[in-house]
Amino acid sequence: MNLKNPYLPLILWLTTLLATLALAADPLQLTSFGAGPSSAAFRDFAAITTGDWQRYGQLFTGWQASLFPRLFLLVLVVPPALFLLHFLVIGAKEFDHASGRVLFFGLLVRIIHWLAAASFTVLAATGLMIIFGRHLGGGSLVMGARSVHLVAALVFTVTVIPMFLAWLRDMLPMPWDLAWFLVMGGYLSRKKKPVPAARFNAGQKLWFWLATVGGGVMAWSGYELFAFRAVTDQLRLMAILHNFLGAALVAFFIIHLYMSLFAVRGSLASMLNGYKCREEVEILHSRYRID
Amino acid sequence: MARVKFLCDVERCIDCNGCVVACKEGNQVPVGINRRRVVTINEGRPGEKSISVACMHCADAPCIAVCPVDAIYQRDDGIVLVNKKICIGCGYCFMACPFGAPQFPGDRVFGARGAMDKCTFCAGGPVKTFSEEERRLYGQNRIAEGKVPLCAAMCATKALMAGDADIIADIYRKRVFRRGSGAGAWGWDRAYRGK
Amino acid sequence: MTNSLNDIRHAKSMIFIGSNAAEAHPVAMQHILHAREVNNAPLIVVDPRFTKLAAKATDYVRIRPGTDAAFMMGLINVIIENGWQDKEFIRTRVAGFPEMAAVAKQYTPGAVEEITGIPAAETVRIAKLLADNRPTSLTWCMGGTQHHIGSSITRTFCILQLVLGNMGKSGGGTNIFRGHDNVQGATDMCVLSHSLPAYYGLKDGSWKHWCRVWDVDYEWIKSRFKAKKWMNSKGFTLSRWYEGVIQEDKIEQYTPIKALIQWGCGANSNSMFHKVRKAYDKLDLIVLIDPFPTMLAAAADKDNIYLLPSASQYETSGSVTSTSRQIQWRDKVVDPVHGSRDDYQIMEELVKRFGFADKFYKNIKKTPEDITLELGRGSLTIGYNGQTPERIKRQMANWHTFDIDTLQARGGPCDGEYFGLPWPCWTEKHPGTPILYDISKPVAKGGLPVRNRFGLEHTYSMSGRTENQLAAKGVANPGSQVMGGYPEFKDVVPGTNWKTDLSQKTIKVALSRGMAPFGNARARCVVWNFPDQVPIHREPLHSPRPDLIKKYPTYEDQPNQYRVFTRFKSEQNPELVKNYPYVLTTGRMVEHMGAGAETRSNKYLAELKPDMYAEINPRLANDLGIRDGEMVWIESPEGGRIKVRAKLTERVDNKTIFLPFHFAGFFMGTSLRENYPEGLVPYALGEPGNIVTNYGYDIITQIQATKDGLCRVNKA
Amino acid sequence: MTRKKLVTTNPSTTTLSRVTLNPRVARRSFLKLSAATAALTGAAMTTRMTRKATAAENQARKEAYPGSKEVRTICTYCAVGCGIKAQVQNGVWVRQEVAQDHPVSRGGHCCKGAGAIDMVTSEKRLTSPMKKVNGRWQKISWDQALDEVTSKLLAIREKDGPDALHINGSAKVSNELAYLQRKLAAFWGTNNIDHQARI
Repeated sequence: MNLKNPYLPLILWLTTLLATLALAADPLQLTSFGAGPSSAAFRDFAAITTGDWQRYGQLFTGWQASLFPRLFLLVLVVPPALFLLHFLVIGAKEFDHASGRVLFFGLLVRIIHWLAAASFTVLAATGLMIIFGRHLGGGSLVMGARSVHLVAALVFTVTVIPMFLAWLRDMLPMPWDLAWFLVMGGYLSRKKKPVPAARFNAGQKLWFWLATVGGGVMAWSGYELFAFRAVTDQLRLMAILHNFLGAALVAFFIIHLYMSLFAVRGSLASMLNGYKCREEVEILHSRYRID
Repeated sequence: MARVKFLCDVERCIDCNGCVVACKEGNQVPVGINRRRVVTINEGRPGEKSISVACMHCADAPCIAVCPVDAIYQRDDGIVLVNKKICIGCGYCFMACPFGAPQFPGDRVFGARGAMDKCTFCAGGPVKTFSEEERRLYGQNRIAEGKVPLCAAMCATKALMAGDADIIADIYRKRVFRRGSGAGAWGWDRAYRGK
Repeated sequence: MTNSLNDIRHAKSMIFIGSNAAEAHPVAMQHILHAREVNNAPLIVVDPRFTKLAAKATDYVRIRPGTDAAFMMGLINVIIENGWQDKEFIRTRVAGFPEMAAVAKQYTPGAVEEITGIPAAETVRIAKLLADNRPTSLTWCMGGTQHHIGSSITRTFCILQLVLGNMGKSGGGTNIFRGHDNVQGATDMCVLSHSLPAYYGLKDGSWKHWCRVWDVDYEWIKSRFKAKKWMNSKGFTLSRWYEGVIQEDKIEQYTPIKALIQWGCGANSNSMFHKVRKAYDKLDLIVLIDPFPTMLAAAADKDNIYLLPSASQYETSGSVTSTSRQIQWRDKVVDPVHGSRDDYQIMEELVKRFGFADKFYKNIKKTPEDITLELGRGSLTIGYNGQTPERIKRQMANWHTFDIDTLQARGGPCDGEYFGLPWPCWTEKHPGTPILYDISKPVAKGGLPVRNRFGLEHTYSMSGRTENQLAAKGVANPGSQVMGGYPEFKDVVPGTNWKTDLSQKTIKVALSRGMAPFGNARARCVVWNFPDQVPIHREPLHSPRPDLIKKYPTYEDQPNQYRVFTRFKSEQNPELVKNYPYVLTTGRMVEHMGAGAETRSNKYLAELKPDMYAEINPRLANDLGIRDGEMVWIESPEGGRIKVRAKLTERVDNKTIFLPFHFAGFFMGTSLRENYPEGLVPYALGEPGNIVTNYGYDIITQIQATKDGLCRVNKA
Repeated sequence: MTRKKLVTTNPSTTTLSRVTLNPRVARRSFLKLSAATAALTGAAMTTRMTRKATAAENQARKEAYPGSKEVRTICTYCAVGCGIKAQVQNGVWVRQEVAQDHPVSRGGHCCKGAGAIDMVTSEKRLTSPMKKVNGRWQKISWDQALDEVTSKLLAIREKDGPDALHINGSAKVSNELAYLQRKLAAFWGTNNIDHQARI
């Protein structure tokens, strides 16, 4: 249950690069109106029909047409590839189960976690189905995915609130989080050297904040897109936000999956039964006070 | 190959909504869905002008570019159509459209959007031509009959023109010349960009 | 219309006064805009409201409601002062010009500004514009007529065109855009209380003429009336029939009205509709014949009403006369739907049960063609005899052969005919008369002089001058045997004249001589049998300018106007404006028609315009504390009040309230939704604007004055 | 980017026969379309182009509504007198077609006329004669309605005289019916008849 993010700057950099490229390649360039009495009215018509298309419509069109699908593809391909490399070169971290068990997650927290996890998984999966809908042929399958996305969003929105409250205290940023980043959480070495982290390490904290606050933003922007009542320009911005945030969430989701399923042995079990082995806690959560 | 275009002459449009009802009645569009509508600025003041807006069937249509399921396509003659059986009602085309053309019936569960509906240039859709299904999903297929779209055909003042781009551009040019003043046709630079 | 809609394409300038063609006649706009674009013709719009037509105008003149006559006389005065009048036209074809000019002289630009609110310089400028751009096409609609001086106002329009010499010319003319699809035809057929079909009037000779046409005994028809007196006296009108029931004004008839047949006529187009509703409750019997349940069905509360569903006009056939006097054949599309019956069937069933079917249908075997022939046989005054069903139907089948600019067929089966055989169409060979009073063409080819109707000469009481009423020497249609004025034809068949000779020999003789059957006379500027021999301005009955009432007072009260006492002088109260400070005017919107029963039942039209509203200037609204979209009460001096949404717009000025009159289904704040037959409630309901329109009727025609009333406005 | 998509137009639809997006069909119809367009504008070439289009139209119309006929009629809203071509199939008005060769309207309509077909297809039309009984509407037969109405009218005529009836006729019926309305009043024995021209 750990997190590493050497790819974050890379992702951000790639995003900016792609966005620039998409805009540069976009043929929907601003063109000026001709002169004359009718043309004086043209801009007003445009403002009424579609808002400031040149500012937001064009941006949305360009990004939606070429940036977002590529970005999501990148998110789906690059982190797993790097993780594969990491798995092969460095391998999973294993800890001594004989060192004893520490109750790390209470029952309620685990239930909430799994509810959120399930709904989030559905959200991510259906979201990706919509994004890559063309490869599924569209139609009722993807339309169905949209409906499921909607239902899952409701479940997620409900469960994310108690999750946020339950872990808020432990997720507050601490000075040692910086140090954790410097050593990359210790994942780049096979050595079992204690890393500076309390109940949750800096990577987990990042994921938490993204999933809860970011999830809230996703819910809000998603609702706006569902209701479709806002002015067009606002809808466009919502769609852009939803997509970028969605990509980030999916990326972190993948990292989270890797960490819990592969990188740290027993991680999955700990979220099922609530116990972590003592050695793991001492190494990866060295500042956690075991009662 | 030549393409079709819409052109609305702002100096002639009198906001009579003939095009709107012609479209709705002819294609049996449900109430609340506006494939075409008339927009008026400066209402009641000097400078009051109206324009009839629908899908312009753009060259390089933004809606086609953003559609995540490739439900929207363009025919060789420039007509942009949507396949309602593929469309998932995501609404991206509406956000991309410079003319606010795509419309969505809120007829799914929780009032979710159904498949997108928009002006078909009275060219039906991707099902059997003149079939009952085509009429129900998309409306008439007048293009296959060699007829112009209803809105333009029924325009009271011939402000709205539809058809071969070269011919209507010619007619408009003549009008502008006669008036001794005028401008490019509304929306053309954005929709067609010289194509 | 003296000309046609298509003929406006030839106008060099256009003036619309009291007409909102962009909303009321949108398709006519293609010809109007053509003239504006191609001829560079100025499009002048004179209206109290900045209408959608004004949005397309080159010159917009805002006028105070009800003062059109003053503005027109002002224009005429400026034209004469500057010598811009068509002197030759006036010398040869106009009568009473000096008398008229003497009256017009009082309407200086300054006086016009005082009355109308139009700046003096603007009057001069418009006059110059008209003088410089001839011919002018002049159009008016209900904005010109629905005043207590409506008949005077419309005469000033005609006189302006006479002075400018625009009559009988392509691109000129007085072109009244009429409202309903067949209001021209129904007027020609005189569904009117003061005349028999084709404007024959109610005199004995007229009755005898039509009895000959109907092939019934005059004595029998006479016996149908209570007494002969009632046969020759004008009946109640649509605008005041309800007074025959409620008798708030004294009626001059031996019995109150007990029963009403309302056949294809909306209810809420009557002014002071709240009083009309009172009449519904007092009637013994109401028969409503209509495809839709109109406001009458909802407003009548008692068990005295029957609804008979008639088919729409697409489910029956017959001829219709457009505003351009064109007669077209409206062919039956489908059989009557939904268990309705077409109007002819209903008529036949009624007449059968009344017991005079044999007499009524004597000449009528085939419906409707035999009726067309019968009405044509009798309607000689206006030349409805040349339009046989065959000819009209042939034109329908070949309408593509008619030229858009001239409306004349080029080749084909209708070669040379004008579209719709516009009346007068004197014979079955005549092409129709596309432009009235046009002497540039032979009569047989569609030319026409001015009718000689009012004697050969007249001595004006105003000046003591005697004038020959016939056209001057040398002025006649090409090919006329008399080159100059000539009287109407009579005694070709002894004892008859051109309009009573059913053999139509008189007409044929006249045409063979290149002459018009009704003579060749002058157009009158002085109508000596009217209260105002020359039209003058009179302040609206409910005037917002008490200071002007003394100078321009209304007429004396009329004790027996269409069988009812009609107040004029006693109604004009200078104090009224203190309590009712805003001018109330009404009009159309393009999405609805008339009383709106049809259009408000159309889901797409109801979607476009679902709500009744009152247009209020933002400045006035701010003074009254009314915000856009809020409900307001509008109250009339007659006790009518409606609760409507305020629409803030600069279309109206800050002294005027505008109401569309198409809505119904509400009544003074309460919904009548429950009163409609189940499932037949129109999609759009609203307060009838006519609940608050004021008292006031034209001195000649008794048309209601809905355009210049007073009202007050309160936040609801 | 759109060019690419043109090529990848959904393959499942192109396999259908007689599909609009079949480029062959589209091209053929396009040629006819351009002719019809010019006719609409009232440009100089109008009549020539219209005739061409009409010939082509007749051929194509059979395909859209097989066995339908065309009825030429006139709009019932205002006095401009716009032409309407009604397409009728098996006695049902299936489509309002454009009368683009009508000399006055050139196919033009306002919103009311563009929906003229609604006059016949409307759900709000009266379907049966009705009378009000105890404040409620009651459906009755045509015979009952006509019998009751006429006997009541005759009774009023007998008791109060012919002028106790007022008839509000119509500007929305044909000349023939308007004429009959006036004639009815004359035969009934009253001049109390009027119509919308008065207001």
